[in-house]
Amino acid sequence: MSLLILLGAPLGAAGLLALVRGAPARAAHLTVTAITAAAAGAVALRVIQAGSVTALGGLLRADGLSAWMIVLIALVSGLAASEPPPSVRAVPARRFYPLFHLFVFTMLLAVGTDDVGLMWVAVEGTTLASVFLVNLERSRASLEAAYKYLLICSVGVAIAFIGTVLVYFADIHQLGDEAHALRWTTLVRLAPGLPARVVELGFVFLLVGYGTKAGLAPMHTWLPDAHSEAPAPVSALMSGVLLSVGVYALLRFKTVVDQAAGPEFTQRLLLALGLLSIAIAAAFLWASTNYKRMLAYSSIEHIGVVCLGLGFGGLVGIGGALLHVANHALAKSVLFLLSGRIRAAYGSADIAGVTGLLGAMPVTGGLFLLAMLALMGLPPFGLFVSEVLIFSAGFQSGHWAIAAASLLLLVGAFAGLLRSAHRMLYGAAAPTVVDVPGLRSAVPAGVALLLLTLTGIAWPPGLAAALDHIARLLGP
Amino acid sequence: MTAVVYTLAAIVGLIVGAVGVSGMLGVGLAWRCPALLPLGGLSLVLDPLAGFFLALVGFASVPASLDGLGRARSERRGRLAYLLFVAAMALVPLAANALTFLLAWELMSLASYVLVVQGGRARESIRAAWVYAVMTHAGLACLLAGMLLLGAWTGSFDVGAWRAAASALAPSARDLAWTLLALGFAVKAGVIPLHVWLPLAHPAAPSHVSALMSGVMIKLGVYGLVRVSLDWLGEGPAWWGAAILLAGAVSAVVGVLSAIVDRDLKRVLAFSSIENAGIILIGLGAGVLYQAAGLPALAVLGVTAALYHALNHAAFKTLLFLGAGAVVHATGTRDMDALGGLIKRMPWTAACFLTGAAAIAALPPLNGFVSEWLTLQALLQNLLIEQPAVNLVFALGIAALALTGGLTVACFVRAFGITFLAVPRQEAAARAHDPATPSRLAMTILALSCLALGVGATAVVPAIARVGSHLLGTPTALPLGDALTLKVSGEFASLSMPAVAAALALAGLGVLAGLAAAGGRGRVRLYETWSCGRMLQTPRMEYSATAFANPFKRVFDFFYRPVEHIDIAAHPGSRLFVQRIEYANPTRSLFDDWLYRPLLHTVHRGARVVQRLQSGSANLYLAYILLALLALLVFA
Amino acid sequence: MTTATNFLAFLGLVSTLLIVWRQSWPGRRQLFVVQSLLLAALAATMAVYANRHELLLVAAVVVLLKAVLIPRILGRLAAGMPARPVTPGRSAGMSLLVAGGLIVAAYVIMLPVTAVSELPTEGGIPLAFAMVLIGLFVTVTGRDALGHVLGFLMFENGIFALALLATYGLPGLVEAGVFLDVLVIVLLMEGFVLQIRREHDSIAVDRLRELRG
Amino acid sequence: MIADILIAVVQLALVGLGAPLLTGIVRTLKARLVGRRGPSPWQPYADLRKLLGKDRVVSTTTSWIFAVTPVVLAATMLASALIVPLVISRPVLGFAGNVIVLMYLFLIGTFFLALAGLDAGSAFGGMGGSREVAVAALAEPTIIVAVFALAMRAGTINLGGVVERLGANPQMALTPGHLLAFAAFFIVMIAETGRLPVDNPATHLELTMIHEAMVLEYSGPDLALVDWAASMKLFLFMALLANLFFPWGVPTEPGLAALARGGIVLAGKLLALATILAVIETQIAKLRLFRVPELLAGSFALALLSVTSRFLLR
Repeated sequence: MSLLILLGAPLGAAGLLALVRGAPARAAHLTVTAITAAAAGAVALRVIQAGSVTALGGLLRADGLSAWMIVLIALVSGLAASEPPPSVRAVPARRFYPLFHLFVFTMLLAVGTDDVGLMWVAVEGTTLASVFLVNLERSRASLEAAYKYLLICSVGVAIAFIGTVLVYFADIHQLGDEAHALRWTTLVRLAPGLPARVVELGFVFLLVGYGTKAGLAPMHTWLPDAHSEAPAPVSALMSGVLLSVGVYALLRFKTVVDQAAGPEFTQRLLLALGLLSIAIAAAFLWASTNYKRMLAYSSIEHIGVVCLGLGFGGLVGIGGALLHVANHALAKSVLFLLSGRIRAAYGSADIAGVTGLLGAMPVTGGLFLLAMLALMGLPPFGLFVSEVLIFSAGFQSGHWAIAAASLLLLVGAFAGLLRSAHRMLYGAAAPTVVDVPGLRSAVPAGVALLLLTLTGIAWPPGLAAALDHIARLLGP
Repeated sequence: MTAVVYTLAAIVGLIVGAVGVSGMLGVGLAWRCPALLPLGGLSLVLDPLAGFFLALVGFASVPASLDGLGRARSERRGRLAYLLFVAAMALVPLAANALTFLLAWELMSLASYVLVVQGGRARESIRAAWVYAVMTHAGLACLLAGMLLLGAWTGSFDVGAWRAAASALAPSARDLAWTLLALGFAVKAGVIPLHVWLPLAHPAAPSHVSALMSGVMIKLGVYGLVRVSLDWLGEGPAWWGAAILLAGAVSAVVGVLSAIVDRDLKRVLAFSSIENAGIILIGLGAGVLYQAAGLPALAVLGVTAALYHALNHAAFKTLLFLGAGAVVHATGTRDMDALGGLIKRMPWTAACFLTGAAAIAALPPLNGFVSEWLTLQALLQNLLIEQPAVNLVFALGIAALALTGGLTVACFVRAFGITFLAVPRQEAAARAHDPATPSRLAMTILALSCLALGVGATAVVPAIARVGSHLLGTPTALPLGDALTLKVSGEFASLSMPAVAAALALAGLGVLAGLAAAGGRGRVRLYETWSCGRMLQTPRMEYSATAFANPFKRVFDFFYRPVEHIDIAAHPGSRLFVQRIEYANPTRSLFDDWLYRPLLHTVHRGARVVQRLQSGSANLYLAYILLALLALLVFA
Repeated sequence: MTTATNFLAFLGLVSTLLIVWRQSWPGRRQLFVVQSLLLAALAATMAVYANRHELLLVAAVVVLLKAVLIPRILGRLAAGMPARPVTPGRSAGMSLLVAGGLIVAAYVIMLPVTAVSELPTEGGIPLAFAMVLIGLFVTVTGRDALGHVLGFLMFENGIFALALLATYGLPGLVEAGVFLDVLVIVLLMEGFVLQIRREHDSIAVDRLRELRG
Repeated sequence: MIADILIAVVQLALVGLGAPLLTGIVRTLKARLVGRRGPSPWQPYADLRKLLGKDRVVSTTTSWIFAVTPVVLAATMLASALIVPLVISRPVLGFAGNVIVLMYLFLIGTFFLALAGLDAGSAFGGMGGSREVAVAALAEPTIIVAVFALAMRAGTINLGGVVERLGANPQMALTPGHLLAFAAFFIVMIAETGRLPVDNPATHLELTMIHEAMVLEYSGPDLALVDWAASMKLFLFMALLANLFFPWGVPTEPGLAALARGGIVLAGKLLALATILAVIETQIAKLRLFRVPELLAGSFALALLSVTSRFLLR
């Protein structure tokens, strides 16, 4: 039931909000976001109690991993909704609200279904729902970004479809025909008997396909454009959770492939792409010119780190990767929201166009600094701990060279990020720049940072057990 | 508010110091909380070595906080970061597993980074903060790799488990772990050539923070080196000790050579911190070498000398930074060539700074001398190891230590003399005044402790030696003479600071009395400086800091590689009439030119090449996907 | 059945190669319609032989969507465009060579699938996959937004053929999602192409290279 | 106890009163060697007496550093006099320190003198201070390495211990390593006490002087103290050289006869060293300032050779 509400609320809202406009729309927007968040909480509670929740005859199913993602999506969408919608000349909020909720719906559907075919449809749906949001400004740049986003992600996700088809092929080949052949639960049950080579082949397609969505290099090329041109709340959602939805999809299949063909195969691929992503992102972060693009590249870097965690494997590696997904979602969404404010105040997304942030916008600048520190993996924020976990898994599993190389690259990325942050934060600002008034605007970001601090120095009770549980779900 | 924070910091310092001293005396504490974090959670253990470094933190942070209190009214930025800094430094020695250690370590770095960044918000302090943060992060990466490797090999992230399992590890594994960890700690300790951040970051921070960074934080790098070389990884091979000793020797000499030519007062102090870290490492290296050679008594001596010098350096470097802070605060400049004559305007600061300078120059009967003497005693007995290669390493250490000692005297004659003596070179220096009472109190405490640590060495050194004995697991305490005399290795060498101090005092009184008796206290005529009959003395005629350093630039020009810029503007009418001459003789950093700049250049070029990937062409992007697909299909 | 499906798949591949070869836009669009019809025929054939009647519905949808609706949208998009590239185009020889290479690659890559498969349709699987790769290749080399769209549609057709041959079609819900997907993508593309033409007076993709680095 | 006080008094008197004589003797010898009659060896006493009777002229620029420096200088030398084995191997404060302490006591003097040079604010003072500390710094490695060489042979670096150990085996003093260390130390002594070829105590040529440039502003009793301290430094250095490297005939037990014997032996050795010094000073011209480091580097090489010869030829 809670699962149905969870999916129904945003879907219904998308329809409803297409009709309503003005102040009621904003109220409805916030209400629906709150309902979604509450439903997410309820789902998570049920999952903790019962292990999994199902609806619609098993078509919708949430287990620990789904619940983790659902809570994350709800959190980040709450954060994004707390930010006032972008007021752009050509596009009224009328377009923004429904698409926003449609976008959230598709992401929730992707992580809340048991059917990998439906999951594919939902992932494709996230592209379609968000591509318009990217082009909300209807400027030349946002048009170009949206075009590339649509083209590249469609191609990529279509490749993932080939992978799905191949897995399905292996599945029905094994099983004969069955109604639930594309159900993940069925796949996992049958996995040990699937033909290894076919499943491996399928995984390559899935990796390239969903990797495109997750922003793994070299399929990441749409990401900096789309993330930087989208309005801040959308960027927050895209960078914060959309990428993780791609990773989620990969994870589901990884479990199947691991059981069919042994874990080395997927681990090798994930490590290769993870390392490549970190390397490429580090090179771009070394000398960024646009801060939203910088944040986007940093997302690539962190998704790379997550992939490393999955590739290193083991309970620690997978648990660390999951935690990293969550930590990154919080830090990155806060940063994108703040960058929206900065862009509004300075009128420029160029790093060179922003100086003296800390002096001119003390609240925004201070939060930006803290969130950047969190993003760079400094304590007391959670990314530090999750990175330590991931690398610990790396050394544990004997992948020294990869762990060492990525550590080195992370130092390079750190240097670049910090230099850019310094350029923005210090110096003298134009007198026209003023901060968003009131401390209330700092509350959502403050809460997110507080959560990050919790995962960084004092884990809430149950977190360790939850991560362990999810990692066991996925592990062999 | 600000005052409250600094008072709180001082109280924290007192508590930390008390806990530390009780730890040195053998009180052991352990606190674990595995529920808080993964990989074993938080784990704190107090043992004598941790106690010593805690005491060090407490000892330096009390006066530094007092100084902060003295400036609470004018300087409010960064007070919370300061509190965090002190607290994190106190956590580092206590941390007993990898994650706790890394957390505390990185919090300490983060807090100090924030303090550096807020020090001036000027361009240079931002740049300094960047270099600092990046170097620290690189160091952290090394530490992380080393600790996680150890964790992987021993199956635990607890240092106790490392200790137990270390001897069973393969030698190459231990060497790798040691190298990584030592590199990470060496960054913090400011070991050449990983020191580049130090002369940038220390001056940029507010002075009470620089005092703690130089006085305590780099010691925590030393702490890590002690742990990793003698404790966590068990007994190491000789090359660890040799590496530490040589690194220390190079750091000491290069540090002081850099200090001696710099015009920025705080940079001079920062470079001198590198030098002193080097001296500490020379002692530590000797200890490790002796331990490897199976001479535990001498090993304890080396470690004791190192720890004692760490303590002493904390005393005088904190003092000097506070003094420099008072100068900078009063004059608004750190350039020594703009200062001068402060001794008459800031008598209190001058007296305290002079004490610190004399102590760091190792003049008896102050503390710096005793620890350098102790270090030398540890080095001089190396013939007991019968390996010419090791002896040669020791000989180099001895020579480096001696050269350093001499150059330090020169360096601090220059620092004190140019800054405080003669007449002000610029207007700002002429209007200077002593700082507020809390700051004066802080400096006085430190100056007195420099004296007390020197004259009272016979009380302090045995206590530190007990820490060393406990660390190395030697059963009996090292015999170190009686309350009056420090005796090293039986009859090898002895030193009685009280006697020397008394003799000096009595001799001084005797000379005065003799003068009075000889009726020599004749009339005093005040007049302007004679200077071989030169007329009209102006500040422009004073010897400048640059000039003072000139002999060293000449002698060590292979190191400094100075360049000369002369800019003469002649009168338009005749070139014989010179209107203005500008002369600069800057030195060039070997490490910037040959290590860091090429490195940055390479990284930059590499990044440029990679950045061409994002060319904007959608077709190309699609091609990447196609190629990635084909490549993965072929290779997988 | 094997003969029929293999033959149809082969024809599909031939149509793909012809699209690669042709330069004129209306011709390529016609070829795309032919290809879509071939796929519909394939689905129908399989529906008959394998006794899978829901595939008839699928065939009907394909005809409606890909042979009628989408070509019409493509026609709207190309309105006002010259039928052939204004500048003399690259020779298609190179492209055809690459396409040939991709066919070989497709056979190699699909080896594990054909190895375990006992389906009567297995002979067509590599051909369908070659259609996929060549479609992707056409997308990669597309010189304007239309080229991208067409390439993507060919690619999509290839995947459809592959799914059909390897698994006799996916469950209805997924299949419906896929069709909806293609339609929405094409519609969105239409919106973008119109907007691009407004902004840039051209739909050549080299205009869309402002975001870089 | 009484013996200790007696020894202390004898040593203090020997250094305090004998130092000017030694300086005078070196001067006289030098004069004789170049064929002049020269002043009487007692001339330094007359100079000191004259200076003590004069007024001080003190620059208004200076601070208390300038005022205390002469006292500090004299005090460090007197304190050193209680440590150096002159007429007996273990003087009163022999336990309190060793060569290293002595060297650093001398450095106190250098430190303050250089500061005093800067204090007056004249270019010469700074120049002298700068050069003096440079020479002192470069001499330091030689000293310590030479001490190391000694310690290797004697097994201790306590002065008394070295003297007794080497005194017991007189032939040890003639091994090549030992002589090398002696040569190194001798060069250091020349540099530290400001003798030719490093510095010329007899001139005030502005651009080359080192020690004299620092004390340029001193006058009257202050100058007397500074000069006295300088001669004490020379005395102590030479006595140290004599008794440390050639500890023949240095008594180990106190007693009037022993002290007298020690005094006579010391006088003989000092005379010999003074002659060597005088010969050197008349034979060698002053080095260019920036070639002094080469000389010191040479002495360092000698000291290092002395050390390595030991553990390589073990």
